[in-house]
Amino acid sequence: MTKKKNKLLSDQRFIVLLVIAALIIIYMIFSPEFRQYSSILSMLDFSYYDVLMAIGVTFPLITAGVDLSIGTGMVCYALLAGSLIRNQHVPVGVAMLVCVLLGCIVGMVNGLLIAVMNLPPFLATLCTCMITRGIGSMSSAVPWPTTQQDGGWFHSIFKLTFGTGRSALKIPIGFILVVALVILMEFVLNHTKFGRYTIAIGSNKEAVILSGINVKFYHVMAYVICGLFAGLAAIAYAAVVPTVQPGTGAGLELDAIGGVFVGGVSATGGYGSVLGTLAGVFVIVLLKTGLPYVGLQANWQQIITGAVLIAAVLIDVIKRRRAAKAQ
Amino acid sequence: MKKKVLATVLSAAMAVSMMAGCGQKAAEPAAAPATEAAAPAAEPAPAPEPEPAPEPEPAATEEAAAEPAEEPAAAATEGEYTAGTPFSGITAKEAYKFPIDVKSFQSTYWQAALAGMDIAKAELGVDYDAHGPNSESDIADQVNMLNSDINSNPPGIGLAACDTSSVLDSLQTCADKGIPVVCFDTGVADAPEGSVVCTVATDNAQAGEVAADNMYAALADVIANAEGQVRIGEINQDATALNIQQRGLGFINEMIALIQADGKTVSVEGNEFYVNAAEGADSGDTDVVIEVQVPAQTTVELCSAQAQAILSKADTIGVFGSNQTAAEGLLAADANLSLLGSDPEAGDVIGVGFDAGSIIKGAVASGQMYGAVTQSPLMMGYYTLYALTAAANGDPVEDYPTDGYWYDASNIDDPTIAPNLYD
Amino acid sequence: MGECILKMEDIDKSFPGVHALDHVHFDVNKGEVHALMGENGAGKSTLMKVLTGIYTKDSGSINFEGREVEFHNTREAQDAGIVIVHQELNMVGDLTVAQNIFIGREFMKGFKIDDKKMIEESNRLFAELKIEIDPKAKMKDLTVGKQQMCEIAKAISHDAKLIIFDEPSAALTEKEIEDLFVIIRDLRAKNLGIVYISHRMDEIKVITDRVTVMRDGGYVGTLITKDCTKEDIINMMVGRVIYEEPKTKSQVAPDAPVVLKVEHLNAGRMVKDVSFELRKGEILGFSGLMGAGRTETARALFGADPKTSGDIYVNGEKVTINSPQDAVKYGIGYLSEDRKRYGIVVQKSITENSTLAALENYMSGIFINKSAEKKVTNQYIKELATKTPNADQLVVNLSGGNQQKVVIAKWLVRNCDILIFDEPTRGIDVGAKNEIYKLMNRLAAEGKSIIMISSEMTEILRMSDRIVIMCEGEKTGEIDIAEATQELIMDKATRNIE
Amino acid sequence: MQALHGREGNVEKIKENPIVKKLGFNRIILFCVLILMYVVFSLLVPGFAGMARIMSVLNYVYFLGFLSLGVTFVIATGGIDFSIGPVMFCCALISGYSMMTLGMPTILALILSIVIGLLFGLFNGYLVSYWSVPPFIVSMASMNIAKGVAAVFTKTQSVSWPLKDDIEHGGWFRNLVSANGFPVGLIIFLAAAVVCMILLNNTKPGRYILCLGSNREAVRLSGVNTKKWEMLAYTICGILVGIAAIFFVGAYTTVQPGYGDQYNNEAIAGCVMGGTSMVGGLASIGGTILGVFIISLLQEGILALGFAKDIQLIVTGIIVIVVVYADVMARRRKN
Repeated sequence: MTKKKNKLLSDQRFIVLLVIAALIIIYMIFSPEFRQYSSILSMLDFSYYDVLMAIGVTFPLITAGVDLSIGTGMVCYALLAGSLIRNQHVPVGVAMLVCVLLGCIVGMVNGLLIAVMNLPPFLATLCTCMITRGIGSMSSAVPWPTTQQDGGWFHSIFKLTFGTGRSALKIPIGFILVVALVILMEFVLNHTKFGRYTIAIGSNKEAVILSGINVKFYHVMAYVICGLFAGLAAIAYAAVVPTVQPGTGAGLELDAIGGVFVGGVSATGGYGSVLGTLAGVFVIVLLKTGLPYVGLQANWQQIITGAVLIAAVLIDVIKRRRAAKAQ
Repeated sequence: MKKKVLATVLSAAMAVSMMAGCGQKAAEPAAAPATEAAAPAAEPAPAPEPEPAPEPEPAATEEAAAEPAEEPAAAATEGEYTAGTPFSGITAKEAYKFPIDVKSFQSTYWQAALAGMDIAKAELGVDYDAHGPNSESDIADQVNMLNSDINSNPPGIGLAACDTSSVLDSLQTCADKGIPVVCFDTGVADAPEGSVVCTVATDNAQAGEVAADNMYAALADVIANAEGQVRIGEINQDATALNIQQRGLGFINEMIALIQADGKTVSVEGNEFYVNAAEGADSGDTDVVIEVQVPAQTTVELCSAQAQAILSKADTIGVFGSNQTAAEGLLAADANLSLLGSDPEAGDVIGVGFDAGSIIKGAVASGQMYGAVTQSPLMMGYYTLYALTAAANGDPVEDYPTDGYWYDASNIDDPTIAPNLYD
Repeated sequence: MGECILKMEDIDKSFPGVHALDHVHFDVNKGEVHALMGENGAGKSTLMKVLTGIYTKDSGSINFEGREVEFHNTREAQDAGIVIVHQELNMVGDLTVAQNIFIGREFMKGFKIDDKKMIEESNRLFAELKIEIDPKAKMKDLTVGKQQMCEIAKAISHDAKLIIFDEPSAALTEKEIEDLFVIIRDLRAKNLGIVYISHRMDEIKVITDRVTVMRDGGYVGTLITKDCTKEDIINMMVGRVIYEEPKTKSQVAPDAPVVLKVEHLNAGRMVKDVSFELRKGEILGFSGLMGAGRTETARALFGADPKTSGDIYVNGEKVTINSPQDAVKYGIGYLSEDRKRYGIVVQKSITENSTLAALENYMSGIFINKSAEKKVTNQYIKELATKTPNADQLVVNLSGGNQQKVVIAKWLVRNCDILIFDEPTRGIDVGAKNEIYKLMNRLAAEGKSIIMISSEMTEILRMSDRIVIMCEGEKTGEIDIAEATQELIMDKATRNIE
Repeated sequence: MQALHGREGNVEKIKENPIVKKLGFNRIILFCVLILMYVVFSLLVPGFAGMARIMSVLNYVYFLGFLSLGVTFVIATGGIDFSIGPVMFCCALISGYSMMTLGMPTILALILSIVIGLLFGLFNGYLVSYWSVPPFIVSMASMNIAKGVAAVFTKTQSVSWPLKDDIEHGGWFRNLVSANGFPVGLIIFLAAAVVCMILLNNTKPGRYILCLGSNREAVRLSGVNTKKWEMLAYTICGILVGIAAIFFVGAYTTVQPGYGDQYNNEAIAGCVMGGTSMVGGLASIGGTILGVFIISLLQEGILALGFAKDIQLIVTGIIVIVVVYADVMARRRKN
């Protein structure tokens, strides 16, 4: 039992939870506004796409790879699907499918480049990042339907609204949805072949090949899943951002990837947890959306985010060093 | 590909504006915000039904939109716009083709400007080729584009500069080569002699003042009767672009003047640039605080985070979003708070936006946003092409300021306003 | 003896620069344990890798259970019923024992992997093997010996018809080996075919039915075990290669000064209170099982890994060695067992590798004096008889033996007096092996002092002046070559293990 | 690249030619591609061959070239630096602000820019080498920090550096880029490239940096202080980024806080295109220069053809994939 306790304390996920709690408490003390329900709601609104991207990118990161194309990809899918809605009057449901499909395709391309053609993950996804950014920029700014418009129903995937105006009851079911997805993917990671091989590829790819597993397939799948979640993130992004602007999206992947690392995925692959990712991303989101409440100018957010990122990884490094010394 | 998409959007934009112009069934401005929100009367639908538009051809089908969509639109308005301006009676001596450098295609604002150019293009029989960097912050990319245009020795160049200093060298080259440049949207103050022949732009400071005047009109009583301190917010997408600076400061300074004229004290806090640049603010514990926030990057989500922080403060009575991105950020922030409205007495926060786009238009029509100031991108584009043609002809041209219009639920469908409210 | 289950004929395989398999024949019957023997680099592992689809053969035929087969990956081989217990451990460290054993053929409950059943099965397997391993432990937390047992458990858990044991005993204690033999006999009784690769002559005599000997990538012959003697086998293995005469007594002068003294060295859990001395001109053999802590001792001594405590004296003076830099400063050079990872910079030329440790001696001002560099490299290419067209050749294109020579050249260029050879002939073909031995003897004769870590008993007995034996991180013995026998060394190497 | 897979034998023969070997086969191909691109653009766009176009290509080459040179050192060690673009902006912003607003003399401002680059290089290098923090994460963090620090320092103001005629504010520095139409910047850039080339190929740091990219452990076990040299690679990168900042403002005048990431990709692409391998150990300054020229020419050519930046991004992305794949295949054949 005591062993379990020690394990809990040294688990990065637990530390991250403490950090989240500390951040929330600090915000609540220094900003009465943050205590409002609506602030929490807004924070959640803007967290969904980050969380979804992060869930996805957890898989490539566990394989000791990376996917830099999720940010620009997400915006690209939202733009392309959005212009379908605007210009071809495609139903929103179909547009959402298009997002997911595009995500899967780009993920597949990444996976093939990396697993089959053996390109370094950084370069391969750097290229697809440029390409998706370019394709996204070809479209023009598109607003997806607003809540009141035809097809605005898709907003209720993330937030149920009863009534109108100030007294309206708003339920952030997106959070429940995201948590459900996190639990699902945690299950997938730990209890399905795909998840197990993802970890194994990150830990010792050679051994997996020798075990007679179709490594390429599972390696590609890790990127496809990542792309799929980037596609889902595109829907969440379109739901909160009034107008999706072309040329944006670069840098959003870093929030997600940063969150995954803060959540305790080993930077050398082989270990990770989706629950940790969820917690890690929330640290980033809290820094991004919360710091304005305590009156810090926006620029400080970036500095603090940078510092937190390094701190999180240093914890991992120091822990590994200690373990290495003990061996 | 791009052109096709663009043309489709443009024609959709035109169709919607026509539609809005025809169907005069705006919601009553005095109605309560709640009911207004429910009534989608003036809702700018995504151009699903092009029939009501006074166009001989359905513009929304792709084939039609791709090629000649501009012509019918132009036909409907021929001659109307140039009347009474220095541009009346201009015709092109040759079929010129002008490169147009816009700041980016990020917001629909620029598409409205191009729509204006399309009208002028059809009237004049000239052509243009627009390009812009991926984002308004890609200064170097725009300079490269401008240089590339200069190198093709065009009869004239239309320029909306992302940054006014970085284009100066290129403008000098224009002056040396004798290529006339027409600046639109943003003037270049210290342009070298002989390069910029005229500027077609909104007076941004004045536009900011218009916003302040209208917001103050709504808030005067609240401020006068306030028991404690009240707060007016301003969200600027950056503190770097000249037009945003002018607009933001125009608003702040006018607001300070108005509040002080009524015998109240006012101070400015937040972003250092705006705090330092504001004129005549009081210090210490004042009756009114103007809080200016600038996000770390010009994205809607970060604007929204800043807006939320301001909106959720209990003493906030009004917020101004100084361009399309900032205004949309403000609306996104209000999605959960539902604080914005048009009845300050009832505790509504007065939200004022800038520019248009379907999101802001929808919010103004529903009363969620009290009103907004729109420039006239359509006219701007239209006159830019006329000015360029005149300059290419060798005719004299002069600066032409376009107006900033105040619009709210009551006049959103007004025929003089509506054409400038792009989607 | 049963019918033939596997027949490999005329198997030929070349790698760039190496003729790894030269028309090799090999066959296994059902219910037979067939030993595959040969020196390091004789081609045993390559042959097995060809069989299991890791390498594709250039020519020849493989007949398994009466059918002509060609496997493209281990999965196909597994499905056909051939499994291999690898010499290098192929375990996924971040997964648990049970997950490793059943990787690639997990029990499923719908989409869910049935971890519970996998743990139960693992426990059953371990019970069968009479070993105690927690199936829920992470693989990387186990000792090497236990990891090896998991490999074996994994192989047995397949419904195999032919099992290949590639030097399974290298990391096992005597007791574990006995258990293993019980298991192997069991399998034999079940009419399976078993290939047993090992260096240990006495094991071969105990467990196998037939022996096939390979040499230099070629087939030498097959013998019935019970009809032949150890010497027969050794003669076949050694063949034309005339090895350095085994040492019968130490070549070191009795008054040779101590150049290196290590006292109470502790590092991590693999090095516990190790003390020893090294004399000038001596070759000090380090023997022990895999995972006995010999490499770890060397690395800690060299400063490559952090140490917890211990004193090191070089030429009688106490020195602080916290990094390889310090060690090199005091004239210690380390030649790793894993040359590709720790020894050579593969994508660089021989010249660049040779001067890597002593670059400061080949500078003129701030620039590298490339002609001086080339001169010294060529000198050592000649001296060590490195086979290469020129000094600009990339090291990646050299054979194992020549790569080893480049690493030796690196330390000689640096003028190191103490050299630590960790498995100096691993992955080196037989011909080159003797050259390395000669070289080591020459270096010792010239006054260099050498620590030689080796798992090959013959190598230890052939080369060492004195032998240090380690077990479980502790030094368990020190014997002069004159008294050393294989049995004595083995006894000490397993002393700590009950 | 297709020809490479074709008549294998002939290609091998060409590769063995001593002159070709000296220059590097891939570099010769890149050079041919560059010339070919220039010819094609000249044919497609009337007047493309003029001096004005070349000057505009050069403007882009300067800062991108310095960035690429810098990141070449980092990639040679097997690392990566995603902070170069934002750090470049940070250098230009802080030094520019010091000059324009705080009245620092221009020469000091230029030095300050390099010093800031150096500091970021040290910071990145220290964390990567001494703390073994993965380079990717370090650069992610320092990218945020660079943006934040620059914005705090300049009070989120963009900074415009003085124009040539602005003698009073030290517009003379523009002569470093181009003086009376003469491309001084090209001379400086090529000089810097030669220095880098010598540094990488003929000095101890260069040798160690390359070796450590190929096999860090082997180098460490050879008694080399790998940490020091790895940190040095990042520091060199930082210095070059500081210089890149000067050439950026020299050509484009204005920098804004909060941006600069867009140049990371192009700089890394230029470097990789030139044959510097991400797996480390292989780096070619000559290749990097060619890569940068190709990207810059591509950008100008695509603009001249009337397409926008987006096409350039897509084409660059595809080219890099092809080049890297060719590299991977070549390596695999060798092994």
